[in-house]
Amino acid sequence: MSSQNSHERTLTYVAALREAVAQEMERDPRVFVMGLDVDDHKAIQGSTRGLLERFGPERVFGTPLSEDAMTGVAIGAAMAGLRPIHVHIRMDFLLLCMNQLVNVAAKAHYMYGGHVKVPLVVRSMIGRSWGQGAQHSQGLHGLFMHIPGLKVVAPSNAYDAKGSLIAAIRDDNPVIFVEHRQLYPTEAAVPEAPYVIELGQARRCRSGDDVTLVGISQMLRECLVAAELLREIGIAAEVIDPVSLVPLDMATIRTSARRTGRVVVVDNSWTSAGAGAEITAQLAESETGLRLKRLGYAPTPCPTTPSLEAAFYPDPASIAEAAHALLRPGKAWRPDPRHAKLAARQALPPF
Amino acid sequence: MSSQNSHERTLTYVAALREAVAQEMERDPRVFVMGLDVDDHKAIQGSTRGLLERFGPERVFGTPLSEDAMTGVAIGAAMAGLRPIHVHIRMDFLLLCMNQLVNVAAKAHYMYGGHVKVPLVVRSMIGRSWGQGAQHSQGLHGLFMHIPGLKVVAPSNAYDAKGSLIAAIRDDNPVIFVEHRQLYPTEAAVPEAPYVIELGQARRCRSGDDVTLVGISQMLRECLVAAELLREIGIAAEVIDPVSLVPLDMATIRTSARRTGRVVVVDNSWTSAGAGAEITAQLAESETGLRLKRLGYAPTPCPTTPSLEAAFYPDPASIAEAAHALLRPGKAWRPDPRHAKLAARQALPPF
Amino acid sequence: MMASVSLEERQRIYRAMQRIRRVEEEVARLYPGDHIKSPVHLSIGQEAVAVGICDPLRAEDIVSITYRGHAAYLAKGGSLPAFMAELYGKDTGSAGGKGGSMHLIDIAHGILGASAVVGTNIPVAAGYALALKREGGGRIVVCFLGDGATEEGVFSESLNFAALKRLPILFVCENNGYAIHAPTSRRWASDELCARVSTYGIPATLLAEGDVLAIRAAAASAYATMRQGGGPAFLECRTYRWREHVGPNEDYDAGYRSRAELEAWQARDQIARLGAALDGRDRDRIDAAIAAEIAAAVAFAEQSPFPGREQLTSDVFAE
Amino acid sequence: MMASVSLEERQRIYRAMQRIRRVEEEVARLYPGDHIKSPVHLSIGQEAVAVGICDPLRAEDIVSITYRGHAAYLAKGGSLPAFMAELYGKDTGSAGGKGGSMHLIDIAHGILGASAVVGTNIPVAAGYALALKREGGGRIVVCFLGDGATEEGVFSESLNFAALKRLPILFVCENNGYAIHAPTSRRWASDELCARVSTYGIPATLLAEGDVLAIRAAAASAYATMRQGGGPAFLECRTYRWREHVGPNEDYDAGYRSRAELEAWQARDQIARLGAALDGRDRDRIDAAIAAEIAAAVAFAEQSPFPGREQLTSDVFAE
Ligand SMILES: Cc1ncc(C[n+]2csc(CCOP(=O)(O)OP(=O)(O)O)c2C)c(N)n1
Ligand SMILES: Cc1ncc(C[n+]2csc(CCOP(=O)(O)OP(=O)(O)O)c2C)c(N)n1
Ligand SMILES: [Mg+2]
Ligand SMILES: [Mg+2]
Repeated sequence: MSSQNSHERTLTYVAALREAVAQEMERDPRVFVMGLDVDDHKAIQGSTRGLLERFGPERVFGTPLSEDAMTGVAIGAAMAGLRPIHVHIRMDFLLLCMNQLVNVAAKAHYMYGGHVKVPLVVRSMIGRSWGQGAQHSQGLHGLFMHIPGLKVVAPSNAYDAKGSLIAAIRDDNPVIFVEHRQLYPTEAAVPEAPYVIELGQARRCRSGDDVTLVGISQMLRECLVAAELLREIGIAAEVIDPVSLVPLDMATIRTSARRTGRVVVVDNSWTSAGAGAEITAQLAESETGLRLKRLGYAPTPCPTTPSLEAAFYPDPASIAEAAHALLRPGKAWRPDPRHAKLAARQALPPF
Repeated sequence: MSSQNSHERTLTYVAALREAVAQEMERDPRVFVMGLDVDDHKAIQGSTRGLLERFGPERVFGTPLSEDAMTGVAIGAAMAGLRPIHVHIRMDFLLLCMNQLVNVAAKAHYMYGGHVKVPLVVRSMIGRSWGQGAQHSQGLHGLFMHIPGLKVVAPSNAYDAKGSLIAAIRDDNPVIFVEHRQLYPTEAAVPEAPYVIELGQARRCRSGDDVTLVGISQMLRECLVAAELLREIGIAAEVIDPVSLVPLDMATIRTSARRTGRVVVVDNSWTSAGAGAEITAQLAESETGLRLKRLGYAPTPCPTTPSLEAAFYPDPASIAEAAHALLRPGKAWRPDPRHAKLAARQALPPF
Repeated sequence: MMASVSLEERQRIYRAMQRIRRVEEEVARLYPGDHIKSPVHLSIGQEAVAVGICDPLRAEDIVSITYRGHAAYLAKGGSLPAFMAELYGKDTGSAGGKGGSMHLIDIAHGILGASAVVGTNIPVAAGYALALKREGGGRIVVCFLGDGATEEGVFSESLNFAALKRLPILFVCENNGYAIHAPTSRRWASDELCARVSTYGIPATLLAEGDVLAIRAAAASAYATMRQGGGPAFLECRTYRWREHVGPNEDYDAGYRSRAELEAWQARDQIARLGAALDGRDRDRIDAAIAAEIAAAVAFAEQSPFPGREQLTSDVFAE
Repeated sequence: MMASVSLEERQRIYRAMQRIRRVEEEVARLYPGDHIKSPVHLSIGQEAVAVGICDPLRAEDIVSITYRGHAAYLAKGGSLPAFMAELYGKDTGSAGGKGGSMHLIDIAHGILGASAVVGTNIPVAAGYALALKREGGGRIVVCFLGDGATEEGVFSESLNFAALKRLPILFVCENNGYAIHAPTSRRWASDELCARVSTYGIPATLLAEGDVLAIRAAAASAYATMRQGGGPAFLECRTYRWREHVGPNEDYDAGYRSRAELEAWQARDQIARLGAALDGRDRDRIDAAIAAEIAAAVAFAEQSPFPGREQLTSDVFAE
């Protein structure tokens, strides 16, 4: 991403995930992939395609519907020195794994005095799309940010997806790896050779002096479009992707906030006691005088019908509106929705 | 608490809990109590003592060790019109119930278009004491604050315990009721007749103009001692107890913050993406120029050995120190630990 | 078996199964048009289980259904217009458009809301049965679950509790041989499901043939015992999903199962079998009524309004 | 049974059980002094299970233990000084003072860390067995669990997975008849635990008498099969906890169980039984060596330093 040129290969997010895993499995025989349906013909929307054929059923296997035990199994295998990648097609299903993830994976290294490690990657997808509804579309990374001992990564583009997944696999700690269904088809320049995106380094995706937009996971893309809309009315937005939420690179966000004085944090989840709250609170603790605003899901379960679902999520128009409100508190402004859609098409692909 | 006089009856926190449940069971035959060990001779450290004898085994029963299913059972019974109180001796065990609480209880009313209600109270205790360690001492209310559809209450004294538990039982929604083991023996004036503490009303426990201390659950008591320590060096601290976290009475906190300009939020949990983050972020969004600080558990699992455990928790000294640092940023100050202990004994009982 | 069932009953059973089949075929037909606003898990091929189980129930009994719940919803008497409107995401839907196909509910007809998280409905149904037991009026609960759901720990936990408390609940495992694309042989260490359930002291019966009348007879006999305090029971009904796991199409080219499997089940299709035994004119009359009812439901769904924006934040909390 | 066991073996087994008993009695004696810094769940009375199971294990095998894990920890060869120091909350403890009695660990001796959340260790042990199976060296895992743990859904899930993958793991249920104060009769719909486990295709054996040699023989025969790829096995060992659930005391006045129950188990106390069959002087020699070892461990614990403040934030993440 940093040094794109026309000769570089582009890859979709889903292909980048697949390539990261395949390369790591090639490099390290201890890495293996397990999870419901990782070995069927749909292959978790393609993200595990080809792994079974290449690495065999001992290293790529589907599981019974037993998320709780399977998480424990992954933890036990990790303690024994293997490096499991446990895949869930929906992040919502991690709610069945909380005991193992929070009471065991997160605490084992500490609680056992450093005598065991849990090099576990938990891949899961935020399922937003087509009426997935309340139980199939949740972004729950905020829950995991609350718990010491877990790392949390949520890349927004194919380049970071590959590099941060490789970093997660090589990490000796449990890493909650957050994907977003709507990111799967997006493309970016992705080097073929394996590379590591260090966890804990935010990325400045666009610079500007008037307001900082921090976008988590797929909301980064919405922020980029919002920045375009803001540019049209003369507001220069800086856009930052935290990439990893634990560890969290507050220095980069803080530097930007100090310059712009205004920050909108846009999360792919609820705002209350979530990632947005954490970033906002950290800013507020270290700086005074900032104008701060969080956006996220409406404070409701996710409805299925599109007439309500559209209002459930932040979008470029609502992000731009919130940013504008920080800058010009008196004057209400909201981009025309049709124009906002158009801008989205122009601003985004290829990433 | 509001209108104490010497004729009033005092009760311990644990007795207040017990009385609330007994009175509600008396009033409403739909109310019942279930959970591991609610019906044994220890009676959840006394909080369910006598209920079995009084209301019989159909309305007070122990369960198998099956937290996941038992939570679903409570939800189903609630949907059918009963009003279950599901008791857990440790909040840590709620991690086994997350799927039912988050995917079902929190969402049912909305997801089913208002056609069902889930009047469920989940009582659980933060187990801090004597080397309980990483898996038996967690305060996890922050996780539940993230999820729309759940109410979260964490009373800090016997008076609020009784009134807010009655409110929770009468509420038609799932309420996560957070107790703290170290609060059980504390006393307050508690009227005998049933009364309701409305959820969503914070309590100003001490007034002052220099700094606001917001203390959650047992940390409220630590804040009161800290306020004493601060008074001794001429700093007037206002102390606020949110009592309920969802709904959250930000107005009371905000009013205080505007006056003092400085707020320390002290939680009985981790700070990252927790209750403290939420309160801090809300303050930062609506006000500029505040000096804000969160305190909570050290960002580690809880160690058992006392030499580390003592440093894991905020205490009056560390709270006073943090408040002082907001007021007089240049000058470091920390109360003498022995003196802080003494102050604790003087400041607190009877509540 | 058929001989002992009256003509009227056979007509009713045929009608119920055929109605479900036709509704789902209509859903499949409409699906590509994007009027239906959520993923659909069709039961086409599995109708005999829902109908055999629900036919002997009383109106005041309760059923707990899954995301593959169209069949049981309709068999228990759930409103067809509200169903169709819910699939369309409309305000008049069974959940006001907030639930979609995976969260059907019709409390007035004793249908508990469906969950999209596998197994989640099992303890909830048991909790409802606990309340009915206290009520003491002889009402019972039927809890539908898939073969995949039996792998979730909550299934075992719920069986133990239901048996311990002798709850009036029938667990019905619709064993269609697959969880998404994984056959039971790759998920189950053994197929001794009924033997396992019976170790809890729960009478457990395997119905391997998909015969609607056999299912109905087994259910009816279980209900009679349960209504008298006999405690829970369990039925494993083998069946077969004709379409893909989610969505309107067939998927025999995907490689995970063969068309021969389908054909074996089609050969004993209960709708064809019961239909063939009816008088042709009776059958046509029934079919025509079903077609009219479906057309009306689709029209109702089409003409209903979407929920207004203000609905987004309503019903988060009950007042 | 005793006849087929050599004198040396009988001495070893006596020593192992007696050592556990004496260590725990010492813990109970010390407990009121507040030197021990976390809740203790004593196994006094249950030693025969841990020793019968662990005696035939190889050093490189793995055991997964529970918060009531002192016995298995010691039986498998866990360090006694590190154990005692851990209870004292010292830096030299098995977990550097961060775990306490409920989180014992000794990786060098094949002891996986104990969990205080019931049932949590079961799938973790299965995961370890999965890794050992891939390793292919014939190593095995023993997973201890209580009767209460069998009620957690994760137990059933883990059995199914272990059987499906034919993992080299022996599940040992230490059925002491109670979970805290609740007897199995109030938590289990039936006591057909072994029958249930065997429906997964897992050979399951009930050992009702608490006979250490019978347990040892059953374990040894299971290990032989497992080492050759025979897949998981299950033993239900009935036993009895003599002391209160947590803490150093007896609790027969609490009302939930009778002293007669205790006495029936004391009558077949394996330590007394094996001890009586030994030469008196041999026994005295063993006992004296145990006493000296314990005294040294306590002294070690007492003299060890507490962890320094900087340890609070170390080892949250592995570097
Ligand atoms: C807890 C959980 N895990 C995984 C999924 C994804 N999933 C949806 S349906 C399904 C298969 C369920 O199989 P079965 O219970 O046999 O029901 P069927 O679809 O065959 O009717 C799976 C794994 C889910 N919805 N919930
Ligand atoms: C998941 C969970 N639920 C409840 C508890 C509280 N608890 C601690 S020990 C125990 C009893 C466990 O009984 P059993 O498995 O028979 O083991 P035993 O103590 O008899 O050795 C319970 C309920 C817990 N620690 N974890
Ligand atoms: Mg199935
Ligand atoms: Mg027990």
